[in-house]
Amino acid sequence: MSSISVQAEPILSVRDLKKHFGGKKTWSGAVSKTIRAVDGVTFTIYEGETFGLVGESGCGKTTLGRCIARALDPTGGEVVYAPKEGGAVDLASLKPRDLRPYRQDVQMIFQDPISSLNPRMTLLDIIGEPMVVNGLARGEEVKHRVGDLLERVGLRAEYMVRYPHAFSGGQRQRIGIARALALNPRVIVCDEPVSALDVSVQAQILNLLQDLQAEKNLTYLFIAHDLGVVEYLCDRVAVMYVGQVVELAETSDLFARPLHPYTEALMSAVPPANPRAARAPRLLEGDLANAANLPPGCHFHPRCGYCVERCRTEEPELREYSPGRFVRCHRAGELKLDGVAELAEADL
Amino acid sequence: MIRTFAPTRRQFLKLGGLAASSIALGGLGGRAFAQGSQYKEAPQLAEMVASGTLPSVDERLPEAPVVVEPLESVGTYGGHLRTGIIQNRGFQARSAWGPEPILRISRDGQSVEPNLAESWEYTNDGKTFVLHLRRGIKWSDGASFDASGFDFWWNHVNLNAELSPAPMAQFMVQGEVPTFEMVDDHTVQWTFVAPHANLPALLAHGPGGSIPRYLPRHYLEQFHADFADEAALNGRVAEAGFSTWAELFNNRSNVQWLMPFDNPAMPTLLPFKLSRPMQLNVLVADRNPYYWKVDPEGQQLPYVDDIVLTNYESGEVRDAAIAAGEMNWVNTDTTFTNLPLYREGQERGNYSVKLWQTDRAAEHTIMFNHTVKDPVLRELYNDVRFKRAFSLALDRQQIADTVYLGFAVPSQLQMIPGSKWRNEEWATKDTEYDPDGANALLDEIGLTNRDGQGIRQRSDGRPLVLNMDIPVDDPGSLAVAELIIEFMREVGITFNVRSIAREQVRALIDNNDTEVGIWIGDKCSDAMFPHSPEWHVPYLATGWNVWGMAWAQFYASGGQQGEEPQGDAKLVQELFDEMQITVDEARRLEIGNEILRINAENLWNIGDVGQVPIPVILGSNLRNYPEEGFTGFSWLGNYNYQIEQTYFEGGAWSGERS
Amino acid sequence: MMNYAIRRSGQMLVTVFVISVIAFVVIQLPPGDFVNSYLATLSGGNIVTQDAIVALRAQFGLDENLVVQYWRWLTNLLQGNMGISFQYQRTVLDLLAERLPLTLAITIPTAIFVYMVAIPIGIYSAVRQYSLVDYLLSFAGFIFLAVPNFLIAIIAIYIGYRYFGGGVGGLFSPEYELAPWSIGKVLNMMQNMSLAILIIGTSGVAATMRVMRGMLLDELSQAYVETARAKGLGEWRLIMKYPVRVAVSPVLSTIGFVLPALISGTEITATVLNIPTTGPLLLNAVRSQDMFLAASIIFVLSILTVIGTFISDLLLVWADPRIKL
Amino acid sequence: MTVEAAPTTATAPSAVADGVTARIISPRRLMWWKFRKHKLAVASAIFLILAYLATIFAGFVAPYDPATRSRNLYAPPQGIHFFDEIGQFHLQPFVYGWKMTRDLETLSPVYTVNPEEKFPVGLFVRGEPYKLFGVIDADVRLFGVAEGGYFHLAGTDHFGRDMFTRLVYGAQISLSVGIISVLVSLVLGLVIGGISGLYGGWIDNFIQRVIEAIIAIPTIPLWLGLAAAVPRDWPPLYQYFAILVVLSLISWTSTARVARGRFLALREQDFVTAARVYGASRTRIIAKHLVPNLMSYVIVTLTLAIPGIIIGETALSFLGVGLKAPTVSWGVLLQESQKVQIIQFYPWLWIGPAVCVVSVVLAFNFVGDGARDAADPFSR
Repeated sequence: MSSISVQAEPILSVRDLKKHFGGKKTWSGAVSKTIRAVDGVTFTIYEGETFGLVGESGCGKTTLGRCIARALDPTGGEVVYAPKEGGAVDLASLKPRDLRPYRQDVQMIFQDPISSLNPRMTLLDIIGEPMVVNGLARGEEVKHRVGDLLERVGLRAEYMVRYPHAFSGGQRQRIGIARALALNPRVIVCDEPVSALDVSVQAQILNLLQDLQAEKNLTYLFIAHDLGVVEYLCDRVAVMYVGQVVELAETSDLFARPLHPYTEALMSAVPPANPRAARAPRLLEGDLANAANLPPGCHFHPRCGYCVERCRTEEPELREYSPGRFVRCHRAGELKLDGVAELAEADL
Repeated sequence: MIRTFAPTRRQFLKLGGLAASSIALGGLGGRAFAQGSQYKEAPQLAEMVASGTLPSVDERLPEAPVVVEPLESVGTYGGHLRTGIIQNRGFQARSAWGPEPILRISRDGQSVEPNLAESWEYTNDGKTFVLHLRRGIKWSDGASFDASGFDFWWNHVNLNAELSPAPMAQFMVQGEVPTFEMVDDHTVQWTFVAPHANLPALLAHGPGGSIPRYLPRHYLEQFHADFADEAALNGRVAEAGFSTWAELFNNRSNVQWLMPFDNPAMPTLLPFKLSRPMQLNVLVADRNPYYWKVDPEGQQLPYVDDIVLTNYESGEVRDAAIAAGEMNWVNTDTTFTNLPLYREGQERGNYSVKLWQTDRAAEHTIMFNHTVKDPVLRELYNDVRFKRAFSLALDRQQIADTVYLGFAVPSQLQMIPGSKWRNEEWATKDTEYDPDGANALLDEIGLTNRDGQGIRQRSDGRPLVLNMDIPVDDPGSLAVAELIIEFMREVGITFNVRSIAREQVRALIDNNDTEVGIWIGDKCSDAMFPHSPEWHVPYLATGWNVWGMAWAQFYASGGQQGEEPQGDAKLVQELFDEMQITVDEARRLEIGNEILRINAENLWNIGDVGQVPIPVILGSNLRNYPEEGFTGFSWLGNYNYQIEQTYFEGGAWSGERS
Repeated sequence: MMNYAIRRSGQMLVTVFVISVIAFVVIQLPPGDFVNSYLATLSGGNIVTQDAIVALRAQFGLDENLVVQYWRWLTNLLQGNMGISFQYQRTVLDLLAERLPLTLAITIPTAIFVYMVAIPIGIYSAVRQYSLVDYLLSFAGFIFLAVPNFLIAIIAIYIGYRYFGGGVGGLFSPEYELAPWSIGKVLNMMQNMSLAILIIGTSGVAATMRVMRGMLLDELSQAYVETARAKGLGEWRLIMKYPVRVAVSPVLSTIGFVLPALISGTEITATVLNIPTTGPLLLNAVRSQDMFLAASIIFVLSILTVIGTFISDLLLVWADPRIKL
Repeated sequence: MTVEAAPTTATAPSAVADGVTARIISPRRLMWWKFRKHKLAVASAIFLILAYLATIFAGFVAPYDPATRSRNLYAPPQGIHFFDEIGQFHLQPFVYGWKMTRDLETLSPVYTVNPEEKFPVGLFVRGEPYKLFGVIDADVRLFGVAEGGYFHLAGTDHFGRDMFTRLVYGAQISLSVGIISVLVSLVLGLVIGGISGLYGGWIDNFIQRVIEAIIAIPTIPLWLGLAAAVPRDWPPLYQYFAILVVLSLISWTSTARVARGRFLALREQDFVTAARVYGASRTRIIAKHLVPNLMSYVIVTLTLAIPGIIIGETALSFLGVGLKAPTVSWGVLLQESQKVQIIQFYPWLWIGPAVCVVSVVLAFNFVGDGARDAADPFSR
């Protein structure tokens, strides 16, 4: 696990980012229900780090990732990016034309190795198109670069004439990585890049990602629902619940001592690495709250085992519990919650 | 009775004589039967009488019913007449079961006979026209027919601005509306500013056929604002979904622009009455139990039980249905070009195809618009040498061979053979095929400059292009026009044909925007020519007489619109004016000849080929219908052959399917 | 879904209003008006004076400004009064009531026939691509596409009467025309109607079948099918489960047009088969500029289109869950 | 368990060993190789090329001028013979002359073979003069008989015009003018449907409403209005073309609906998101990512639209908006033959054009199938 220096420069600062779906007033006056997929998220990512984002499916982490890469247009908030040449730009509010120069700096890797590659394009086109679009290369130059990239991600250069269907899932994910690298980005939003792969292949892809990070000084926003992968890869982790960050901490701290009951519940759902550690799993009961119709007070309270009256009425703020540690819980600190770190460490 | 016909002046003797002589020809007249028991009726009616739903035949018939002399033999009751019309064309549908006009055209098509009116006379120096109606006729609902219906029609329909935008023009002489008077229950008269010489002919044609539809005042008063209770009428209007009483009246009186006979409740004087309105394209008319004509043996007419009329949206399909043996009596809209189809199906379909003559002097008249807006073309079109050249350039034998199965003769638009105005010389003038002569004439006019493609140039240097507009639903004209394109190319003229919707051609004509027109060269019969010389006199602003539309508009609007004609065009209008008020036969003959002579000289209309017969489909065992005859607009189809006395030998059509 | 339906209904109202304007304007495109066409139907000898023409225009309200005419038509329409037909002198409602049921009785079974036949055939041809059956179906399909319906109808009629002694068009054969209702008459009507459905439907079947085949071929080449196949799903089950649902969506997306297309597009065939649907009526009304009749038919058809599009949008969502509303 | 499955495609030719710089076989060439394997498609393509050549060299291929009328009206096709009536073999094939009489009852022409008249059929025969491409004077025809004879391979029509000639000249219109309008409508449909499906939101909504309104405009009054609006001194072909262009401006709607439906589904796919993230423009996304995934649909639409537009001509002529004489097209020929009499007595008049339309459409279809398979990365 790589460790970053705290002095690293912030590369992306997400401030109060919001993405709402629906909620538009139609001409007939009816207002459709608003879905608050991302509802005021704030965090900072430092250059060179791997920032993890975890949560159940549907908690808004993918939407958040896409807003940051501007695959979606955020409803509100800022994504302040620090370009290489200095200064700061708000990616969230730039018009598409102004956004163009920064597009290449923030790229994405997708979860689904099938749908993320256009079946009707050869690898050359798939990986070469970003270069052509952004005017980085043309003609023979594209072939060269694509060949290099393919070899870098562990594929043979001559595969570039082939179509994606000829490749296995892991190979396709490598192609997806090569495409993301085509523009020499500084930040890559990895949207669950390994969750669709076999376990044995997962490790290879994760290793590749780590190697590339070291080599090219990449910054990753790593979205996952698999805590094991996050623990393995990430420097810091943010836990999301229905569009909000409920806890943010350095990976080791978070896993050692979660402060939010939701984090604890997530961890308990992970099959223990050591089966001997008999521990009653604190499984999550009930469903994820409906983002279109949020419960009052703490959004997590209907599922929380530690819920008190205050949780039902008053919505907690995200507060800095200790330097670099944030939590959104009225009872943070009061509760003694179980982590997994010590168990894992015990096994090592 | 004819006896009441008493011309007051010697000059009207000829006219009277004409009417009198026609009785013998047509076999129409009153004949008293000594005892009522001598009348016989159809079995269905006898059943109804027996069951008490219908009065006896003696009560239904007039005291002296009209006796129709059958064409061949006295018939037997029974059978369905099956016929088909195309696209609800009004006049064909009307002629399907024969109008009973006020007067009628004789079987030979030459003269006018009594019908609903038993006689007529001119009084007051010919300015007053007196009509004596038959007595004892009953409407199909049993009500009596008398002169009060005429009063209703004249005063409350014809002169009612809500029902009639303008009084019927055929009743006007020199633009003036006559005064009407109901003399007694069976006598009406109109007084004109000058003798209306064509009125008997008109009462036997269009107006004579359409007026009777307004006569059943006992039925129609309930829909008329002058008579009906206002509240009740408003209720009826609202219930039927209309917004004005006039709409309701028009609807109930069956006076429809396209579809006649839609209201079975409407009383009629026709041999058949509607038993079911047009449903799914089929309309059925049963025998009228009160029909007022009998045969010499006292059998009430008509002989056949009913008429089944199918409307077809496509002429091709109607003709296929004929060939399939679905019809036994078709005489409208058949085309000679489809003769092979009709004849091939004869045996299978239990019918035979007769070839009848028409009122077409030429199948088509090709008309250059002499009042065209383009000044260069106008000068050209008014040069008779140009039209002669055009005529000479037409290979009429080829038209006959390719379009009319070789069965036509070259012909100008004169009169049909047999007409008293027929002139063989004029009818064939400039009809020989002579492209060299045509070229020489065109050169003589000065159209000598040709472009690279050999197309002659107009005097202003533009290529000479003739544009013709053809209604798209007229394939016959299109076929001829397609050949004209080729004929014109041979003499160095570009001939453009544009086929557009009929209504759009109409709009072009109304704006005098047509250059060259083509239409069927009909109405060239003695029955029509004196009062409707559409092709020979520019008088009709609403016709298809493209050749002098602006002149006609000037004439029809009394100088308000159009363009004042000069020279010969003015002359024929004056001759036509004279014809309308001249009853002297010799003078009428002279006037007609003069009009036709001027036409032959000016070549206003150019005919293609003539004497193309019309196929008439008759069921194999249909009797009392002539083998040879005339059909066409001049006789409103062929109503003068009296469908009421036609019958099926054996009481049913041999082709009837069970 | 409910929300969506409500929202769409609101939009439909706007569309229908726009369409009503278009309908009214479009029929005024050709030069002239009903009075011209009335004169066109007159034969010579019927003299209409210039005064009468002016009076006729006034009687029909044609002398007024187009906006006024439109407004009068629209306000009447909102009260359920579609006006009267100039040429028939009957209420438009009356004419529609006579023709629309038959039109629907022909077109709805035709639409069902088209989909019921075309979709399975399309699926079969795609799955068994380049088999003999696929070739035969392609060939037959293209023959029906390449020969105009009108001609097919005429040939059918010809063969019918020439070799089978059948009737020519219409809903009843002559022997049943005058007969009272009986089982024989009903059968006769159904026989005649099925011929119409068959002829009108053939080109639709051919086209829909080709589209279905093409779309399914696209879908079958998608990676997920390979994946599913690798998992050992039965071939037909696999195909029916997902690719067919996705491939059918473009077919469904045109369902809304099928009804109006059948109604207005078959007027030529209906003409040949002599079935009095609204098609010939509209053609006639437009040609003769029978304003209220034409505009009202167009309006009714457009409402059917709008409803059809709406239904097809709902079906689309059902067929392809990837589509969001 | 396999960690990394080997690539499964065996057909792709392997690249030359020296890595990336090697000349890599272009996908286009690859497609051509695949297309060539599709025998029917190749045959169809050759047929289409010949058909187009025939339209270009119509004057040479057709034995007569399309307007030339012979004395033989409604003459059936003349059979080509190698053996004469006494069974003697002739190396040069010949046709018999016709003897025309009229059936006295129906007045229809009746043709019987006249054994007295034999016209040897030859290739490159001198016939009526014509202008090749409208400029070069020529009189050599591909085939024909010597002067004084006549040869009507596909019979004659009511004016005695050679049907084969008219079919060749008809192809000039049917294979060109109509297809242009098909393409215009396809491109419009894909682009507008693509924008609608890709943008979504109010743009989509607006486009959908516009489509609805356009579809609701009934075509009949529109055609009639157009027919009146087109200047009448234009040559018939221009008038027709103008109307077709306007029609294609209306007929794109159904393509657009389909494209939108597909695009709505496709735009959710990650490869589209990826393209957006690396800054590909909307147009590029439509053209390079979405449309290729609609290949089958595009090909099907094209092959369906071609007979549609040819037949559309017949509907247009029915309304009086179509082509006018003397211009000839397959649609006009089909329209002219829609008569019971022709079906009954002169079937060659409708069978000829119908066979032409069917074979061209089938050929387009097979070429389309071949092209799709060639472009399809999954085909074996």
